[in-house]
Amino acid sequence: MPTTYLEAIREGLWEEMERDPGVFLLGEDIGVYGGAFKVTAGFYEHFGEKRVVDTPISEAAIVGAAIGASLMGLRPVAEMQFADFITCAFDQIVNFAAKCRYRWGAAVPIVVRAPSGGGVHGGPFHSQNPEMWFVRTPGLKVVAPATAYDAKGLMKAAIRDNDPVIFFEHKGLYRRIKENLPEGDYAVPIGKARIAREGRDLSIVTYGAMVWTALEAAERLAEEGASVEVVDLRTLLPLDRETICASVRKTSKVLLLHEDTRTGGMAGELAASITESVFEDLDGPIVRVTAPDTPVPYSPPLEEAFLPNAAKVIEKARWLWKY
Amino acid sequence: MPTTYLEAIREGLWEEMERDPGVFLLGEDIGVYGGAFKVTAGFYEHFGEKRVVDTPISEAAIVGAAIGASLMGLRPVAEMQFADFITCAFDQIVNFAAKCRYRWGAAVPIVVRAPSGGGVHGGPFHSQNPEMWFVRTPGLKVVAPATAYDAKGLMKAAIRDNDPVIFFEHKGLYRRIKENLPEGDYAVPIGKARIAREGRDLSIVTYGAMVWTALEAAERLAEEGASVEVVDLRTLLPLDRETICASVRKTSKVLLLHEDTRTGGMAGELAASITESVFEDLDGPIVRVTAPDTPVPYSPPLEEAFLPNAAKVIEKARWLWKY
Amino acid sequence: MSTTTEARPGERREQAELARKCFYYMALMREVEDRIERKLYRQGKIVGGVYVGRGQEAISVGSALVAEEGDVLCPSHRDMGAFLIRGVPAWRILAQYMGRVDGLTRGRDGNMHMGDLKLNIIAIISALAATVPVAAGAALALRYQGKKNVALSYFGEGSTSLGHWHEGLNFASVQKLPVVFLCNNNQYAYSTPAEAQMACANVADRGPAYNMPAEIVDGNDALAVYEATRRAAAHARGGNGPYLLECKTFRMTGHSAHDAAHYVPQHLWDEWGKQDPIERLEARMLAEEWSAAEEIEAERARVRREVDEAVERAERSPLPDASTLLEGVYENQ
Amino acid sequence: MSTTTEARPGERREQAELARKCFYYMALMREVEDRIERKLYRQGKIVGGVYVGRGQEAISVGSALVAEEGDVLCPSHRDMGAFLIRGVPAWRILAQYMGRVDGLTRGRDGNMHMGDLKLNIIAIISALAATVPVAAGAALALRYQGKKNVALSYFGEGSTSLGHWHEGLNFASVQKLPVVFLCNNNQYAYSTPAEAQMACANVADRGPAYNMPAEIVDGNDALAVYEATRRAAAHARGGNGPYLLECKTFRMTGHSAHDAAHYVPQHLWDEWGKQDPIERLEARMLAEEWSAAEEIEAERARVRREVDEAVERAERSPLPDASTLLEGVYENQ
Ligand SMILES: Cc1ncc(C[n+]2csc(CCOP(=O)(O)OP(=O)(O)O)c2C)c(N)n1
Ligand SMILES: Cc1ncc(C[n+]2csc(CCOP(=O)(O)OP(=O)(O)O)c2C)c(N)n1
Ligand SMILES: [Mg+2]
Ligand SMILES: [Mg+2]
Repeated sequence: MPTTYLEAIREGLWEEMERDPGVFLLGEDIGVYGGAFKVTAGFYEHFGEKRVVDTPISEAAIVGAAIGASLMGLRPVAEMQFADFITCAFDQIVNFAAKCRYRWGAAVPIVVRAPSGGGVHGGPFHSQNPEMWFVRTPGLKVVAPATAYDAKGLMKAAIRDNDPVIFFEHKGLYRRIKENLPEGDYAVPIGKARIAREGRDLSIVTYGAMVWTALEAAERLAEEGASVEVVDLRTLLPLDRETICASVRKTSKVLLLHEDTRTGGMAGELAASITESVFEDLDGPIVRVTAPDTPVPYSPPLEEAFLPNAAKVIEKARWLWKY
Repeated sequence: MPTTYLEAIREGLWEEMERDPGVFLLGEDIGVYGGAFKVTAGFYEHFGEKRVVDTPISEAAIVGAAIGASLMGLRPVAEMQFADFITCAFDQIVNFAAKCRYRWGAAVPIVVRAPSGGGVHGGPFHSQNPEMWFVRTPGLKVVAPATAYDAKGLMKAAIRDNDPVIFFEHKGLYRRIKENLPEGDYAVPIGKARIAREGRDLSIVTYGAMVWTALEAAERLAEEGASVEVVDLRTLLPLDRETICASVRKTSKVLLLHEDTRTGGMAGELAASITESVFEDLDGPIVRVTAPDTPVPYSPPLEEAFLPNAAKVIEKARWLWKY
Repeated sequence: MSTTTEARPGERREQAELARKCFYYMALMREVEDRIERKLYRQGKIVGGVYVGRGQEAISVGSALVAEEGDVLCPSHRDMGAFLIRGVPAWRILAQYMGRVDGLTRGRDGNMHMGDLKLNIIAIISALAATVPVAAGAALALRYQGKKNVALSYFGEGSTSLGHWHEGLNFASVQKLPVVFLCNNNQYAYSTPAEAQMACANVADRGPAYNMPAEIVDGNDALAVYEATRRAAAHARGGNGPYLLECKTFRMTGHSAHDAAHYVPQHLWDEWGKQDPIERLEARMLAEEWSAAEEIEAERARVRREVDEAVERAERSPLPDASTLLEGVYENQ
Repeated sequence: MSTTTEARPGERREQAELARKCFYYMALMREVEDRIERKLYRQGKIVGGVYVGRGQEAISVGSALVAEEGDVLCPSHRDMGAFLIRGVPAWRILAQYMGRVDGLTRGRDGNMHMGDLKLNIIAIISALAATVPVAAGAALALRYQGKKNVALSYFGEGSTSLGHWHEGLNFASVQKLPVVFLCNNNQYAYSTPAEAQMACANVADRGPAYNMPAEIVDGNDALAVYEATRRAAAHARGGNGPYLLECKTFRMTGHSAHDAAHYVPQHLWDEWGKQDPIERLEARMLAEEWSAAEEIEAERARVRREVDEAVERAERSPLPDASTLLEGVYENQ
């Protein structure tokens, strides 16, 4: 039976809670209700209120309490109801959690789950992709799985990791994708990108929901004769610069794709990493396909125009391919 | 009499308050005490408690109240005691202020003053350069003056601007630099970079305190025969891509320099902008000189190693020049 | 402060008049929200989140009727009444929900995330309680500008858990700002009951933390809400600082249109079903002979007609053109 | 709960013992901080911010002496006593201030921004009150792990204005966590007097907002702080939830070493100068005949010697090597 992305996250959480009694969940409406997206449905009944803590609406206290508990040796997984509300816990994450180890050697093994992304008609406050606030903050790890396999495996790795991990799960993927997962325990290492599709002519470097957009574009470009490689970053921090550069060295052309807005987006860091490392291998400009620099609009025609899609990728990729 | 950077900010604030009765200040200890850095010393006595509002320690309320007052037609200037504490007002800035105009057409003409930067032995929480949290947020404007002239002129422009402006003032420059300012009123347009030094062989693109580092490096490289151009961005958002690209077209080589940490820093956005626009003009890799990806350490030998300086710039610039 | 209890000629007429206004706006709000939650949403004509104020109409209606022209309103996501009273036509609210260009945000945002500065209504953002310090700032501006106006800041009991809420109330009380803080305590925040939200029994118990007068009001009695808001607004308008009103009520629906609220025990639905603010006001109007049964029926019919027309008009409003996507992030863009 | 008032043999001896401990640690804290603020800082040997607890020593000392081994301490920037009692040697604190490798943060951070998990001390960050929810989380872990321990969360009155403070207290009270919240109300936050910080007269007035027992304590009486903390900790340890103690005191120095505090009216210096917690305890010890004058003098001399040696040893500690800059951002780095 294929497992959805959402179910994969559930499984990751569930199995880690079974494995390690120090793992516990906290967040708003995650207990009796099972969470806004039902990711934790059934957890409260099985693990009890001690390990599935329904909290007041207090993102700062949720993350702060997770930090405190982690310092005492527990492994808290904190849920933000939507990634957008992570702004309310911002100081706790970027100043407290991120800097403890460097300052006084204290491990903060927390996971902050952040359901992110658009395409669900959520409007400006239920659709954002706020990964760059964290990618620019040393001390954090940031993951953004695209597949059910990686969602489960990265969840396990994140929980076992001894550093704070921001776990971006794309709402649009929750029920949209599924695949057969291996039996038994596995973890996907944090910090390792994945070649989602091999190709020779051009690399698309991306992550999260856009991996599927890239694959769709690659498929259609293949019909035109272009061999497109798709690099799925999986982890945004620490960044797997080697895999990225190896792909660029092979294809000599690179298109950077993300659902987040353009200025200050992940594509910037990627472009800088690439030009400083494999500049001589480049046979064309580095091209970005991203959302434009606006809030995420609510109305369908606007949101559709806002989000990157295969057509936009194909157009730019074709141009670059022929460059 | 030359005016310091700090005095220039004071003058900008003072003159705008004299000009427009709707301009007022709010922040912690800014009234009777005159502010942690004495930027507002004397304001309370002159303008009174109505226009110089001492607040509780509540960064979110400070920015929130500024937003509310601005919606009613006032022009609040909110002070963060240190830029580092802006994390406590994060949601107000990136979700409330930044998105009002796009969502419902409401102008939020606030200025948030954020004393930032290292080299003052402030340690991890009194030294950060958090500009990228805001540069990645559409709807905000972000300025970071390097000179006394620009500090005053950009303060005036920021106060007159009808969009929210985050005003990064570098603590290390407050009393370190001075220059003669013109008599009378002037504003420096937001969104326009400045050529701080003309050159032919190589461009250094930077902003804030690092402009002085770049100029020092350029001066010494000139002795070796390298003609280095220094682009002072002044505004980080919206970014003056034209001036940057024009400089790169001229010199064909570019070094990006900032005091902020490396990954996810401003250099990324610059590298992406440059490679997508003037790739064919590049005669060498884009080189970054930045702080490394750590919190800002306190102890002098560590902080010194952390901060970019002229020697580090020279080394990289020389390599690139000879490339 | 003028008291409201002394009898005087015309008072009965005024009371009747007020009751009829309350009835009209509550019925209108209920009707518009019913269409939204039970028709348009289910028909797929509304694609985003839908949060309604079913059962809580007395709060936004009773309080917003107190607001004077220059007063500033910061309604929460269950306070449609405030918009209607302020003069936002029902069809534009419906257009807002449907993401049409005639919505107050022209399709950029959905549901009650809307405002209009010409009407002195500030749009909330999703992050709960973020508007609370903003309301304080609006009040500060009103005083700064020498106006005798107040700001009305609305939120649910769950929102009082947020740091923004605390900072806003503290700032307003230290600055003695003219704000009326209006809590709808509907006993749930999404699925979370109030006792899992706060250890104190009432939101009003938080008043002393800010040395702020705090009062508990029957939130299903529009006239009681009106009176309490009048007292609170007079207090604030008189320069005496902010005031906290806790309106006890119940959310007679799920958190949002997709939530069946199985977590709410049946007895609460039953008990509070009997406290419906519209039915209660109707009964009172009949008992006090402020209106006749036929008049009330006619009013209901009028409301239904109005909303029929509003829906039709909203549906005629076009979806925004994709070419407008980039407009208005900044002033000159 | 055991009461402390009943007379029993040995009580006098215990009281005397406790007083001597308090005296020693307060004197030690004062001496270390004097060297920091008035010598090392002025000599340029400390280059960063210096915040001391002059006049407030009774609070961290009286309370930390209550803490049992597994209890968790989250001291604020004026609570050096807690570190000393917990077993952090003075020389390492001095090394911390001077940015040396033997400081608790090995030069990565300065002043009281330090912690040691082996001693169950959590390091604050600068952002005020950010540690308050963290302390709640630590308490949650203690309960989770079945330990009968409590967390002590320290902060100043100014920090109660922050959203983090409110969220932390609310969370702790809803969850009935074993936390003692310890406020040092020294009446100023930097230059801001308490009345510009909050509209309520006491921080303890905020207890009811969380249905939390709250008590006002003479913060310049170490034994009173000890007793109150004992009561509060017993309450929390007994599973009855958190407890709020407000210790009234005064900051007998500037906000930090560079601040002359001209904004403090002279009469406050005068009045509070008479309330010095060390002198008060000394007087009590003499009056109760717990110690003789010579013993106290000898203790002072011992403290000075200890601190002389500590300063020397700290100065011998090297500055960190620049090559270590990149170490320890992540586990394996
Ligand atoms: C900061 C933040 N966290 C979480 C949410 C998700 N959320 C939306 S409404 C809601 C419940 C609000 O409860 P309450 O304040 O009592 O208002 P009510 O909906 O009951 O009127 C939640 C948790 C949010 N909007 N903002
Ligand atoms: C969020 C935040 N804002 C501002 C500051 C700057 N600051 C440091 S200490 C201080 C005053 C603190 O007052 P209080 O909480 O009463 O503690 P005290 O220093 O009086 O012991 C301020 C404003 C800060 N550290 N954190
Ligand atoms: Mg509610
Ligand atoms: Mg204080």
